Amino acid sequence: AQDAWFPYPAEEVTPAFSTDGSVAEVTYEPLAAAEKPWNICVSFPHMKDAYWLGVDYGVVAEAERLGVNLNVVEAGGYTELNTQISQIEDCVASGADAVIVGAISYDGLNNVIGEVAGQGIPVIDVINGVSSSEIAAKSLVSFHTMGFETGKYLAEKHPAGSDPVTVGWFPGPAGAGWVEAANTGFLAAVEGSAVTVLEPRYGDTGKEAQLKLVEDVLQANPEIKYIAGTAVTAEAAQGVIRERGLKGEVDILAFYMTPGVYTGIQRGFITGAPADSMVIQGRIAVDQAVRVLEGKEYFKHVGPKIFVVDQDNVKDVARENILPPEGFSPVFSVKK
Amino acid sequence: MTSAAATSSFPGLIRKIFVRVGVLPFFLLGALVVFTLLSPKFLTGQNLVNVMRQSVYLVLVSLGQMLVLISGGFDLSVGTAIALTSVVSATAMVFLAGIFPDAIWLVILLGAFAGFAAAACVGLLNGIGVAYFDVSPFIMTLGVSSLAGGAALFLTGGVPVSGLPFAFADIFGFGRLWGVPVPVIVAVICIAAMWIFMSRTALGTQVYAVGGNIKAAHLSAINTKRTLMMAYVICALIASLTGLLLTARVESGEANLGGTIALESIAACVIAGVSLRGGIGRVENVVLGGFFIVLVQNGMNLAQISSYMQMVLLGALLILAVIFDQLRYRMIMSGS
Amino acid sequence: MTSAAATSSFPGLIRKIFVRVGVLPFFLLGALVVFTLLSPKFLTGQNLVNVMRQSVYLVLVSLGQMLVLISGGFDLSVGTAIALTSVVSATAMVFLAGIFPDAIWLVILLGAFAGFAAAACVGLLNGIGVAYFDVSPFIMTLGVSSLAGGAALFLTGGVPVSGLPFAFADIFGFGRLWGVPVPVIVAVICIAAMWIFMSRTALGTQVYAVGGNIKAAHLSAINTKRTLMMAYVICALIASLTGLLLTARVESGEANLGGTIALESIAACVIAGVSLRGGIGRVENVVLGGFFIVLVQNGMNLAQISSYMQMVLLGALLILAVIFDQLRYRMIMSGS
Amino acid sequence: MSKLIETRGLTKQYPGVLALDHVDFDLEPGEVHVLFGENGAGKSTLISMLAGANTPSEGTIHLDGEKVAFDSVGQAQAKGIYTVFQEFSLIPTLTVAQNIFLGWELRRGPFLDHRAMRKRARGMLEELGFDIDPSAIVAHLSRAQQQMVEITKAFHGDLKVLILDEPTASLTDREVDHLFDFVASLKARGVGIVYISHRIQEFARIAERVTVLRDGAVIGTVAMSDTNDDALIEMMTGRSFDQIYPAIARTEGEEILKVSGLTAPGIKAASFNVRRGEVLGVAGLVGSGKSRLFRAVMGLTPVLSGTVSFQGTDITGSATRDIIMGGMYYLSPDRKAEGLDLAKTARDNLSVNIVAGARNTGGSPFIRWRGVNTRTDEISDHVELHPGYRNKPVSQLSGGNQQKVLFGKCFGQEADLIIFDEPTVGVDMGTRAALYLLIKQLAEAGKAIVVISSDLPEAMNISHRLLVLAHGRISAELSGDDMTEDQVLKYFFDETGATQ
Ligand SMILES: Nc1ncnc2c1ncn2[C@@H]1O[C@H](COP(=O)(O)OP(=O)(O)OP(=O)(O)O)[C@@H](O)[C@H]1O
Ligand SMILES: Nc1ncnc2c1ncn2[C@@H]1O[C@H](COP(=O)(O)OP(=O)(O)OP(=O)(O)O)[C@@H](O)[C@H]1O
Ligand SMILES: [Mg+2]
Ligand SMILES: [Mg+2]
Repeated sequence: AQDAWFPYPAEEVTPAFSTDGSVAEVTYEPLAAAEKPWNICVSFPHMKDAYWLGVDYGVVAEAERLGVNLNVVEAGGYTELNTQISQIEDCVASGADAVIVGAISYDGLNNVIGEVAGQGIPVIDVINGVSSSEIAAKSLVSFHTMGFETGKYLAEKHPAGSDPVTVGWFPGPAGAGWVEAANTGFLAAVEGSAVTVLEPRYGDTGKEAQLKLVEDVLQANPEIKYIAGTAVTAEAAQGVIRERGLKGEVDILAFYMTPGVYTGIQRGFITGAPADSMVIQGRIAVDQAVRVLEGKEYFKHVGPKIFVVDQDNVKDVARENILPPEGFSPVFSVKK
Repeated sequence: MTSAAATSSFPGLIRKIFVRVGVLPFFLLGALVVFTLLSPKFLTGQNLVNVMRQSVYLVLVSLGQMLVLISGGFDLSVGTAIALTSVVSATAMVFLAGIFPDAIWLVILLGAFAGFAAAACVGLLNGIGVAYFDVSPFIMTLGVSSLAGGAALFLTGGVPVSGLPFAFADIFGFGRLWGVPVPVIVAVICIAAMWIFMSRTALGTQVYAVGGNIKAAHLSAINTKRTLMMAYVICALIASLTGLLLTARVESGEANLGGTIALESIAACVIAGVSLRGGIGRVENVVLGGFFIVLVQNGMNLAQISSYMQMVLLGALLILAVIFDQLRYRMIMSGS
Repeated sequence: MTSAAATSSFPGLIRKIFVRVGVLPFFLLGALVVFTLLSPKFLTGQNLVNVMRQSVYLVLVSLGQMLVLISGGFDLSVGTAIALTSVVSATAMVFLAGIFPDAIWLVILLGAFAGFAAAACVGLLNGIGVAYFDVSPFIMTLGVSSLAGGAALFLTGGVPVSGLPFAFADIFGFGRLWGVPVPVIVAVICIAAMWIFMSRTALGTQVYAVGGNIKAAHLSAINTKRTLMMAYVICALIASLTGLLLTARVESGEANLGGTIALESIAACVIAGVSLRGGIGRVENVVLGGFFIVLVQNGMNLAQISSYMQMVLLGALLILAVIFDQLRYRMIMSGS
Repeated sequence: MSKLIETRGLTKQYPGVLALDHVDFDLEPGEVHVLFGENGAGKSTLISMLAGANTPSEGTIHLDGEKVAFDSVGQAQAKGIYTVFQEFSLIPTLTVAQNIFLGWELRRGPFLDHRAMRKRARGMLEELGFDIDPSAIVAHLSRAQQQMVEITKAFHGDLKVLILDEPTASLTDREVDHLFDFVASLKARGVGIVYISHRIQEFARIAERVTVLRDGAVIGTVAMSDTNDDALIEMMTGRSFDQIYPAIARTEGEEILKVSGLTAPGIKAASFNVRRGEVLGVAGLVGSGKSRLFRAVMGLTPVLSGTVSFQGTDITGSATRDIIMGGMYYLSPDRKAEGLDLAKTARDNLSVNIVAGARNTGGSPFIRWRGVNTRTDEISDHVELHPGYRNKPVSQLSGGNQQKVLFGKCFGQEADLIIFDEPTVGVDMGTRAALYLLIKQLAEAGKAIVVISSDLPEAMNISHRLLVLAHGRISAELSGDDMTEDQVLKYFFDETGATQ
């Protein structure tokens, strides 16, 4: 059952690679197996949290299913753009047939992607998105959309006219592309509703950093009704809320999904979070890579359908599609 | 060297106090006033308790850092010691909780020991390298921190270790004794112990001596190697204790706790007048130093100062603090 | 003190070489052999050029860092100087390109100058603080780096600056001259200049003298303040140059370039035998040191070593390198 | 078995240097046994092994007839052997009291008893006649004062053997007298004392026996009663000296330095002048302000009032660097703290003044090292620094040789007025004679020379005029026939300064 993730509800963007293209509902069907064991290289910003672990699980599982070789490298953090470039170059040097990139920077990789693509090596853009036009395919849902979905969830609960609510907003580390995207998305969604958002509190996605931010914001604005932000923020906030006996008065939202958030929702501490099925994004990316290499036709720009997980539907969602399985520890290479 | 001009402007009394107790008290006072004006929420009992609790972690680590700095060294691996403690103790507790589900206290105790043991190894490594192989403390602790950090990530694959005994988090994370948060109590005890150690025991004096001039200390029949060892091990153990408190605080074992605390703790020490050349430093000032940094961060958060601006201000403050400290030093030298 | 036992095992010749040139060449050789065995792709012309280009950035920054270290200081703000240069020059170029769309070279030149100017300010701040206010270099550069980092984020609001002139990226990022990557050429020139400066000019000698014993230098009619100033400014300018090359490489102005390069560059210097106490260090060794670190990273990527393992190995290597350097030092002392 | 300490074939091999060559040495209870020899002869090396600070390459040490092998100072102290080290064993960042009790702190219960330690420390300092505040930070003391602390530190109850390595190098007669009284009382208690000094005139006062070292080997051991200075010097150097103080011809040149009413930290209303072609001596007790007076002149400490004019131009309160470039050079008394870069070679240290010393950097921006090296060699020859030492890290040179390097630095700068502050601290007879000759040459070549010295004979014998300081003011300016020992001493203790 573990492998039967497809068919999976997805959304295709046309024209491909456009930021404001039209979105069409599709169902994604991957190949049964690869023709030959291609060497695929995957570059991640880092492998320090459950989110990228999920993507890792996705690419690894799919590689095993399709029967291709996989090598995963990670740059060590969102400040390591230069390292990521070097690692991608090293991937190519070590003979990769295709490269899957979870980009640290939206523009910063265009150059190296151009170089790699120039050598006839397809580059697949996963999760974070890049502005380069020379990539072969995108498997992602924009964090803009994630932020937007989160905001929409609130806006629908508190439409214009209903009594106003204040939201503490913690988008994540300043300067990271995905953070800015989610930030704009979220703010756009609550625009015009009864929701007022406080000054965004940027901060490292380390738990103690987020913890401090949450505490201070609660201190400064006791009137807060919601805490929305990164998954780490949500995980950290649970304790504070419980400590201060605010459970029920202050609700928590995350704009992406992690195991911590998932259990938080199950235990009723966290109201909800949109699931971008990062596992599936990873799987699709690998499948796309193989299709490109084998000249089969494929969706150029596609991503799993986003849906918000909350108390009501948490029991019916297939966990292995939106999160890494319990006890999965990162795999850096798959050899056939 | 000294500039009588620069000093004569102060009215005598202020100046006396300034020369005696240093610049930090003034800065603290200033910070209190400014932030009280900027945010009504700042000077509330609740928030001050809040700041106290937040500052515990930096203050504790700074105490250990101070010890190493005074011994003429440097410890960049405190952050890693925290992370390692967190994952090791958490893993141990979760594992043990499975075996003795009803001996919670035993579980917590053993888990804590596991964490201390792991951190002690880090300290021992540092100590051996610095004391017996004369490796530059900078490179030694940097290397060890990269080494141990890798190990910590191995253990967890970046996924937080959740499912700790509730009692642990409830008591050491959020618990209170006579209305005082438990972490604060722990910190106070450590501070007192450290103060006695540094100023009332021969071992403490030896640390100062080794840092002041290691050759002379050797000629004065001091076991310099053992003293250095001790400094690094104690530092690691204090960091480990901090790691436990943080783990309880965030209710999970995290491999990326304490990311920036190494630099922060050194900063706290230096603005508190600890010399990076070794031999000079006082416990009470270091406590103030750590507290000051956290207080300012908290105040700026409450005053809704944008995160970017906060970086700028914090940087400027650090520099100012040290510049004033220099002026003070010159006053003392010029014998006023 | 010295352990004849530890040394007698080496055959005489090797030992002589070891004592003369130090441990790095051996480590490089070892790395080459090991990685060649581990990965057939490693010892290919393409990959070596690849490594060269990748190492340029660390090597350059290390040169500047060396200057400051020799002067008895410390520069933690090189990373920020890089980031600041990147956003300032990028912003300037984009802006100017709008005004003089067809004077691309002018645009690039002015943009570069803007970047240099910004970095120069960082260097001046550091220099003034250290030289004229006797602020500890550690805290001064740490403060400045936080300050300038905030400013850089301000400028861009965290969003990368894109739309640079193509010529800029094409030439300085990925261009080649006589088959040699332009960045490499730039680096070679800098290295040569630095070598001459340190070993053939009075200013260079003054830097050594100030780092060796600043009071003695003062009594030898050396303008210690000016010398320190110079060291920090030059360091910042070299970092700035690196920032430009990186900006060209990533084709956009990024506020979080060079996150960890400060520590890395210090590490490169220390394993190259630069003393953190000041006064000692050689250009040629520092170049080897930087190159070595990058080479190992590249080799490990090609050998597909899991990135957690990489952290562990790199840490161990750093320590080993310095331990061997100590053994060497003792051999010299024991007169062999 | 009446021998307290006995060494057999003690040998120490350093890289390229045989510092000690099969030395047989013995010490009897209640005697003062002097080690005498040129700089680098191996005196400190020998005692460092008795003290446990250093381990022999060959040979054995016997204490009360039983063989001992110390691998730490602690072990030696446990056997009652305490040492006053030539290069000091003080922690600059700690207080005097903390330094004195380092390693044997007084406790009340489990905790340190700081008050008691300060009290005891004050007692010990007074007993030795050193007036130093026990709670002062050592780094703020002058070298002489640090010397006193180092001495005090060595006096423990269980003292059995006391080793003194050049304890009087920067002390004045007053402190020396106190020290010798104390040494006498120790002798009476049967303590054995190894004494190292270059001040030969001291030996007759305290020593029973003298062992002369040359190039690490024992030349001979003689009883003080049946030898004399000349004989000892001849043993030490292999040649004989008639007179180590040269007669310096006095050519009254024009006034080059004029100081009037100078008041500065520790200095009250000092007025004097220096002329080309003359040597001005400056004498005074420790702490009398000898150094501080000229530190103020050099702009190292602020001038509170008064004027300093050099070669006609007023340089009051201008930057040290400009003063040096103007042609005045100050030779620091403290070679470790502000004299030398110990990690570098002697050559590097000398080059700094030639290359970087701004005066010589005119013209091409590039250094021609060949030229610089020949210059450093010339200077090294001048100061008789053995070629073997020139490319060694200064930290590996013997104390006296380090002093020679320091002395050499002033030849890098082309100075017109050179201020030597304690120029011959720890320098052996032969070398001192050579250094005095250099001073003679400089003076007779029309340069102006100031010699600050705690060594009264030196101050009197090589100077044409002598300033005597007491309590930070100039208590007398003597010249010609008034420059007699008791005259000077009278003004040493001149109390007028103290009374206001
Ligand atoms: N750590 C060392 N490494 C190498 N050589 C050394 C070291 N210490 C001393 N030496 C050498 O050993 C020899 C003896 O030095 P030592 O200090 O014993 O001379 P000394 O008799 O004390 O001279 P001085 O009267 O100047 O103090 C000298 O040649 C010196 O250069
Ligand atoms: N290099 C120095 N640094 C700091 N203080 C100094 C220095 N030299 C002298 N002093 C101060 O001067 C006092 C005694 O030294 P000073 O030079 O004033 O008189 P002096 O007669 O030269 O005594 P000494 O023989 O100790 O040099 C000491 O108390 C010390 O505080
Ligand atoms: Mg000696
Ligand atoms: Mg003096």
